[in-house]
Amino acid sequence: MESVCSINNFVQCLLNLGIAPDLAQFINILLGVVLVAIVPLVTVIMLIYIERKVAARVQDRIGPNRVGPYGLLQSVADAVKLLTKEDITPLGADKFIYNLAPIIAFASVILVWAVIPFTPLHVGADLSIGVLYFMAVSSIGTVKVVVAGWSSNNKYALLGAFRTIAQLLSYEVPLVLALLIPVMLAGTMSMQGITIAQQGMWFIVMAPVAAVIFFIANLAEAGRAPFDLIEAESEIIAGYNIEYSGFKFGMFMAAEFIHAFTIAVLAAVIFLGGWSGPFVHEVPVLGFIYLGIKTFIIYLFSLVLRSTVPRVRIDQLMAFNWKFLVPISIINVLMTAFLLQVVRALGLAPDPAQATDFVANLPQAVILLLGNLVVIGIVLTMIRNTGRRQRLEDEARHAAALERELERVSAPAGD
Amino acid sequence: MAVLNEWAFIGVFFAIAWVVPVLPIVGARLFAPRKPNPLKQSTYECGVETVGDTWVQFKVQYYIYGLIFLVFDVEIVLLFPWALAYNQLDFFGFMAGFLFIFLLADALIYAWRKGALEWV
Amino acid sequence: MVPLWMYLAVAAGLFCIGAYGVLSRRNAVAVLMGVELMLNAVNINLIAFWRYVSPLNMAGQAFTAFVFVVAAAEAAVGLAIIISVYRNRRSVIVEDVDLLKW
Amino acid sequence: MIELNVQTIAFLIFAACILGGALGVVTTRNLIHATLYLVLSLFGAAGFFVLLSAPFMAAVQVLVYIGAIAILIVFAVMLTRSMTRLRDIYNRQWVMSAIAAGLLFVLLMVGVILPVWGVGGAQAGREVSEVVASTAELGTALVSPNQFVLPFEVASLLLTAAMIGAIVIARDDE
Repeated sequence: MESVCSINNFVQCLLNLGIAPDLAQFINILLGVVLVAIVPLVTVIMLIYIERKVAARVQDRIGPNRVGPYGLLQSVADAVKLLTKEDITPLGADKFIYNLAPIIAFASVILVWAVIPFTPLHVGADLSIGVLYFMAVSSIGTVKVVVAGWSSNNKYALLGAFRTIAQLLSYEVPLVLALLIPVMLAGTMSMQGITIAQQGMWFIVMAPVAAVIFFIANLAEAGRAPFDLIEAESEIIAGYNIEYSGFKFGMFMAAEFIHAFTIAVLAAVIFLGGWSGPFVHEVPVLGFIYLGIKTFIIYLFSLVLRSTVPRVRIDQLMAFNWKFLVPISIINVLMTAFLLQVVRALGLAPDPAQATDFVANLPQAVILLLGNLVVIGIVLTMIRNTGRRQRLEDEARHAAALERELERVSAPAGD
Repeated sequence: MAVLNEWAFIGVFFAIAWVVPVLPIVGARLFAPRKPNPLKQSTYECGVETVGDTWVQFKVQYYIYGLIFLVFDVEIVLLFPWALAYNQLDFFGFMAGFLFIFLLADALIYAWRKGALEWV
Repeated sequence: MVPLWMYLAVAAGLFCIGAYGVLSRRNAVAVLMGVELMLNAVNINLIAFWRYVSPLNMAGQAFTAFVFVVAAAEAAVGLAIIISVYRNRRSVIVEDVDLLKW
Repeated sequence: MIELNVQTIAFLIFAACILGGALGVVTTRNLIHATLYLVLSLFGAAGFFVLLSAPFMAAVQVLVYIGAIAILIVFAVMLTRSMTRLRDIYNRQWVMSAIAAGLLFVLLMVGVILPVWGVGGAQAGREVSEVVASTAELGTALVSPNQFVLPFEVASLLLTAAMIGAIVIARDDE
């Protein structure tokens, strides 16, 4: 047993080989980093293929099918193409900063993976502030936009950068507010801790509103459709990365794809129980598979969303965030906090000893779910009423315009 | 010490995360052709030379959004320790958080009524 | 662990560089950046003392949190004033803003 | 004198970030570059907070300073863009300021820090506790009536007031 070297006893294994403890520790960390970093790097190659296939199917096309069997090697061909493209730096660009931007873009996305728990045993770094770490790292993403937009020396790049920043900043507010609720329920900010707290009951049952807000705000943060104004080709050409070409542009693209996948993984970890599933404690590797399945379901959902929902306008985007998502998130936080107090006062809160038990969590979950359903009901009613009013106004305006037009046309005939 | 080990992991990850994107960008220099000429390197603005300064004047609305965001960000970040300790808080703790969020909502309502949230 | 005085030395250096920036720069935005540097030096001091002197008392961390709040408020209002001044006088050079001077 | 381990190396790297970034902020002509130097400096401070076992503060530092305040400064620089290429970035009293700042540093180091906390100083031999309060305890302290609940609410009020004031000042309507 001891002679077998695996990830779990790697340090011990190195020590047996006679390597100094510090060096063994360092090699262990390095290996862990490489393993964790490989996951998104490998998946991104698959993701580009999957994304194109799914988008094609939704649009009644076939999608990539020439390179390799079923077009599976399409992404490799893309990468080779990007690698051999000329890398143009515009005159007047701020060279150092210009080259820094794609690197920041990529690093800020991939760094999130350090705190993702893959199985009950395997997590890169189980930070005590995991959730905030994710927020902090993704807020570095705004810096890349500033840097790219400013250093390109291009009006469109700068305008696109400003729009992008406005979008990224705005949607961070509901995102953080939505993250408060899992933290409140789990009593910890560590990603592993949040996953363990969901052993009994997934947080999507207890906090569906927060889950939906989290997902929507994350879509906007990643610049995915319907929030892809960041690269609205028809309006601002390509946004902040317009002047980038060759593999630097490829880095922006790869970062975007990985970001889309990262938000799926985060939603799976924070709201869908991460690695939890049957027999996961006996066979930890199963956790990786469960997490993968959950992630891909969310990812596919975002792909279908991308192909079906039209892009929103910038003023609609801002209004949707500040006048819809933020108020709902605030109400949601207050309601959850209040209901948790009620649950505690009624003595229905699960005993910490039975936190992983489904039945023990049931009363609390039912109360929270009811609260969430009430919020959803009120919100939907408000949307319906507002929509109806707006439609009536529009119709009245149209009718009035039509009448004026008819009068104008018929008046000369009467003379 | 164990906690700092986790951070050592983040530190190494940080270094790797910067190296990984640099490699293909530098590697591309080996394969990619490099034939720069002034026309190619001009900025991509509908084929016309850039007129005037690149730094066009911006709407102050961008700043207003940034400002509201900053205030919200700081407030919510202060709420995280509160949410973290929520299981140990009594009703007073809830009320303290409620008042805090209420003041935050106040600011939002003010900005809304003032029209600071309108894009145009 | 690294001795406390080294943290304090870095914080003192940061504070003095920030003070130099505040006193010598002409652009009001740059002056504000200097103020941010000084506030950061204060934060480093607070956290360093908290860690080395009373790590079980929350006062150090709570103070830092309030410094963050004040820094945010200062940046928001300060930059708004700079923008307003620029709109009215087409300048953000601190010497040009001298209406109250005689 | 000081053993060279991982922590010390990390300390030196972060200290270089902080001081180098700060020098960049006060000496760079281009204000966007200065803002990026500011980001570097703030990032180094976040690293210090991690080394000092206050990871929550490190996250707040990155989130608030780099993610929000630095971006806001960029906005302000862009909005006042004609001011970014000044011929003189320093005013007339810059020599005096440099002397004053240098003297202040010497005074702080020789007068306060080294005699009290330096090697052989009055407070140098203090035991450093290995146990550190957690972020959850900060949460309890912030809303506990015996500790910081009043400053906590006042902080919220201050931010609300700051936001209202800034909106009124910055908007160019009416």
